[in-house]
Amino acid sequence: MKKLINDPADVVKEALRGMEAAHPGHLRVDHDHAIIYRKDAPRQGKVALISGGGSGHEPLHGGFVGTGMLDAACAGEVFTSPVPDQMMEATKQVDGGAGVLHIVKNYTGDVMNFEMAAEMAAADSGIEVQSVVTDDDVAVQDSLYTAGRRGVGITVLLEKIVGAAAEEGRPLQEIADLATRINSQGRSMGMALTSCTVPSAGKATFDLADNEMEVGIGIHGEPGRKRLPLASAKDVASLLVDPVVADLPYGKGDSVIAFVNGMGGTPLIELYVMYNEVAQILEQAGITVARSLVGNYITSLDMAGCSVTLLKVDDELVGLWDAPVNTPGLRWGC
Amino acid sequence: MKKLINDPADVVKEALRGMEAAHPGHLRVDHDHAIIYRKDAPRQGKVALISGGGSGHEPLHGGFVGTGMLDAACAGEVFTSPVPDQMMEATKQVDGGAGVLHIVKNYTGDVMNFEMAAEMAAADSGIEVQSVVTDDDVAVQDSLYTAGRRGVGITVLLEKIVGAAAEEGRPLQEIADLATRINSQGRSMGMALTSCTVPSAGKATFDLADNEMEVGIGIHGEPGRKRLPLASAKDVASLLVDPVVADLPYGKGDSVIAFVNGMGGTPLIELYVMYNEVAQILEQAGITVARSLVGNYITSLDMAGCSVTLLKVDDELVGLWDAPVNTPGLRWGC
Amino acid sequence: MAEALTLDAFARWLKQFAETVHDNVGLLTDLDSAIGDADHGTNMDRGFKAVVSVLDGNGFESPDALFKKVGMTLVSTVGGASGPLYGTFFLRFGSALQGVEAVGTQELGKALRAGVEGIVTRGKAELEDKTMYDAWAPALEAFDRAAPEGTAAALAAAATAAGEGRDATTDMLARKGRASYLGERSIGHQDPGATSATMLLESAAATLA
Amino acid sequence: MAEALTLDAFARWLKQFAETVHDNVGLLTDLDSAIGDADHGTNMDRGFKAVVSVLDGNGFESPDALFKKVGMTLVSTVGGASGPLYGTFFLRFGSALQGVEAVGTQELGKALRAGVEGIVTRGKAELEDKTMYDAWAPALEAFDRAAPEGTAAALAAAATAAGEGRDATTDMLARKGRASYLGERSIGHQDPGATSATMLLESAAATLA
Ligand SMILES: Nc1ncnc2c1ncn2[C@@H]1O[C@H](COP(=O)(O)OP(=O)(O)O)[C@@H](O)[C@H]1O
Ligand SMILES: Nc1ncnc2c1ncn2[C@@H]1O[C@H](COP(=O)(O)OP(=O)(O)O)[C@@H](O)[C@H]1O
Ligand SMILES: [Mg+2]
Ligand SMILES: [Mg+2]
Ligand SMILES: [Mg+2]
Ligand SMILES: [Mg+2]
Repeated sequence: MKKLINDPADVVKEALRGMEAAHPGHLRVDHDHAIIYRKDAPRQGKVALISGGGSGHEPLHGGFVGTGMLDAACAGEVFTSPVPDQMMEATKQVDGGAGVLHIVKNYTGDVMNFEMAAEMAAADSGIEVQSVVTDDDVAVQDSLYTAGRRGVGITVLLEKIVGAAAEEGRPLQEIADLATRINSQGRSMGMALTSCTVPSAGKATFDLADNEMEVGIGIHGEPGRKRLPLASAKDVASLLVDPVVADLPYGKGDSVIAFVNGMGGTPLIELYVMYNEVAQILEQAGITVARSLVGNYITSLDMAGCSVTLLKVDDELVGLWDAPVNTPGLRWGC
Repeated sequence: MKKLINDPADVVKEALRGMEAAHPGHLRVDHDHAIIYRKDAPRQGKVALISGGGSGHEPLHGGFVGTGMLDAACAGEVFTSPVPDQMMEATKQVDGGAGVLHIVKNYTGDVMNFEMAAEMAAADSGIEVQSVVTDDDVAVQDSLYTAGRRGVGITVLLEKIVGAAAEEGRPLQEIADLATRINSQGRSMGMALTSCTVPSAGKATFDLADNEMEVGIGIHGEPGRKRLPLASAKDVASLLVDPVVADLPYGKGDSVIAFVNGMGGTPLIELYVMYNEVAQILEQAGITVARSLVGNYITSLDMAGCSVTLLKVDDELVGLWDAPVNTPGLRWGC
Repeated sequence: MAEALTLDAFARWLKQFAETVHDNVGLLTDLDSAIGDADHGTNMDRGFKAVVSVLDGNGFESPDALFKKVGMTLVSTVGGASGPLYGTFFLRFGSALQGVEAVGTQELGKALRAGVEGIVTRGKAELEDKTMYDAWAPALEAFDRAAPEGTAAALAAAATAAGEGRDATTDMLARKGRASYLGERSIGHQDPGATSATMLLESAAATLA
Repeated sequence: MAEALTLDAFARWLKQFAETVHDNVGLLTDLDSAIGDADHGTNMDRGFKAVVSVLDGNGFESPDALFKKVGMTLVSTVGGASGPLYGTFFLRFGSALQGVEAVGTQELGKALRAGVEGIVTRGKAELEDKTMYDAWAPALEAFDRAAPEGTAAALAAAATAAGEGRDATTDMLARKGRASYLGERSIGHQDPGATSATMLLESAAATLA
């Protein structure tokens, strides 16, 4: 394992110290609870947004704390959902009287831990909590009898857009409905050229030959749905975009935010090559790209690979996307 | 070689198409010359900033084109300096009557190609051109009889700060002097956990065993000054920061911008772990961190590793650093 | 009938399991690498290390107080899927012992059942979803069947049945948890949670009789 | 004295070199991987492919026009260190032939020297800096020494001397170009630019006699 770390057991703790040191004007970190707060939380009268999940997906979620996005992020161990105590504590700290939205990615562990937190918060403090569970990964079969689809790329876009709506002062129910709508209008699919290595495991989660890739992977180094021979950027783009477009489906005349995301070990030059292919496929399908995002935003440690997320948007969503945001990971307009 | 690309010969061309598609509101790309322009260039009366170099260092330089930073970036082939025609063309296109500053990283090829461009531009068009050559890499011995030090991390900070000064309308000579001063107050050092792979070469530039790292590497996949056993983040931080601090030297009471940069294949979580160590070393040395930057900004394709850059700053430089910037790679204040 | 189980015996059970988990971090994580995210070993190890230090640092009035504390500790330190599942197991296990004077075979069986029902309520797993429930369910049945022969026999039977359930997960197609993302490709791999659950029962058989 | 060199012969030289470079892309890039940035092969190949298409697409009035065009083409397509260096070489080589009626051995020798002086002016390399100049310098001397025996002999001697110079770079510590960043570690590796320069002279020996 080759990583810039000290003891694998300390990675999350030390990264949080690093984040705090690097963003002293913007963030506050509760190291006992591994919670990253917006420096000026709680904001009176504003619905507060909390997210969280296993670490290893940086900048998600801690890097999306700040004006116009999250009020707090709870960091779990690498790829391990945070515990209910964290979400409870964060909920109490950020509530400004207007209630709290929990943004949860659909993984069994995350859902259960957030559920327990919401139950405890309701019993304990009477803070109004609503939850949205993201499940945009079309690589996974959706069914009542399974764990359902994973929450992946849409989480980034949702946190940004819903964050802007919260900043406008909209009430909790409206915020929760908006979040649900965004999730329902977004789809993603990812692939890997290499496995990631979980620090505490010390070796790659799966092995891929030099001429192989995994298609349909998530963001936890879990193997994908199928292993295919290595393909060109053009073919990879089709493998990702086609099932995404077919699933909602997106059609001629639709407007989208197109998000090409790197898995942490993929350099920007390759992501732009990918975006070039994705943009061409969308153009041929008559789908308009209203906005785009290209970069490493929801990652899987050092995995090389990428994912494509499309979110169907209208003027309202585009307006909220364009609204000012000031976080370590996404910043514009202020 | 595992990369999200098509034909290795087309990587740069296609990445430029992707950049153009991803940033339609901000950038304009001349594909014949592989030049990325700020959409509103030329700006009358403003000194124009041009940089350029081999590709493979993204977001540098194309990702730093925009308000408050570069007016144009010339993209060479991967790790190959652009040709004089590109710099000449860019110089003509961006000059707004106040002259043009060429920002050149100190590599034999870059220096020679920019020199030829400046000679040609002077002969051809009478545009006033000044050049600054960055050479901040303390891993390399500086001497009159060598190629001198490489230009690395300081280039990012310089482009930002000088870009802000140009935006203020300062004259060319002042801009050039400021650039020289910044370069003289900045030092860097880098290391690699893995080699990068040049697409056209198809295999790693050098081989590192699982328990080895290269210290003193540049950004072109060139091997470093020494190969050492893999070390902890804490020890790596010392290996990088100590020679940097000793070189200028930086001392008690100095204020710096501290920049922890990833080489392209290193995820953010590790860079924050590194920043935590760097911040502690600086604190112990009595050096104040006025501002910090943590992320993959001047990369070496898919190389895993990092570099540390320190720039000694005063209030003027901090003010210029804080000034609005709007580029794909760095954005704040607007 | 055997002696009632003591607080000391319960602590020995948990400590023995903590040791077993620690010795098998690699195994559990490897199983989780194949069909999950390579953290089940470290998750369990983190949680049960915390449990041991809670046991070492506190005196408990009663088994139910002890197990509720264990459950809370797991919920607060493990995270992931196994944290709420094992946490809920021990919380319910403890609740079932509330007010119980002497924990004999029958009471132990009831507590185990309450704990497993907690797991099902939380995780909504069904039989053959390829989860820890596939070890727990046959274990409960085996326990009840052997209960007339006393605690030792019942726990031994439960542990054996859990092991068979664990082994049976190998051929199942996962429908819950992370392994479900693999679809058909989950077949052929043993479930990590069923593996740790079996160890928990094996530790019980070794310490609670 | 031998015949004067024709435009056709010069074109054959450049095409033969282009072919040699193309066949040796891997070798040149491997050499550059060891002490540089793994692009010398592709740089040269890109440049000389462009040269060949310029040669195929144009008629030239005179050798100096041809070589200036070759130099400009290299400057405009290669980039890196080798672009300006080889570009300047051919620009100066062409200039030296300006107004020359018939290119005999002496004129060729002068042109080579002018080209190499261009390389030195651009790159400021000195002997034993471990650059292409370490192949060029002994080649010029050998050429002049053998010049009385005619073009063929002079070029053959130059190519041989270049090869010896190239081989000698292996033991040198680099002081110019990227290899200089390696310090002591540059010792033991042959310089890529000296290797391509030797090939250029070998191609000349094979085609210009
Ligand atoms: N819905 C569920 N019901 C019961 N057990 C489950 C469920 N989901 C997952 N599990 C169990 O949890 C185990 C994985 O635990 P762990 O790796 O610690 O958590 P995570 O999956 O969050 O990384 C699986 O092997 C399985 O036995
Ligand atoms: N200052 C110099 N003078 C002469 N030759 C040089 C100089 N610097 C580099 N070279 C030559 O250039 C070669 C490298 O060329 P190339 O790899 O194409 O460019 P780059 O070093 O920019 O990647 C070296 O092997 C060396 O022979
Ligand atoms: Mg997990
Ligand atoms: Mg090069
Ligand atoms: Mg797991
Ligand atoms: Mg080179």
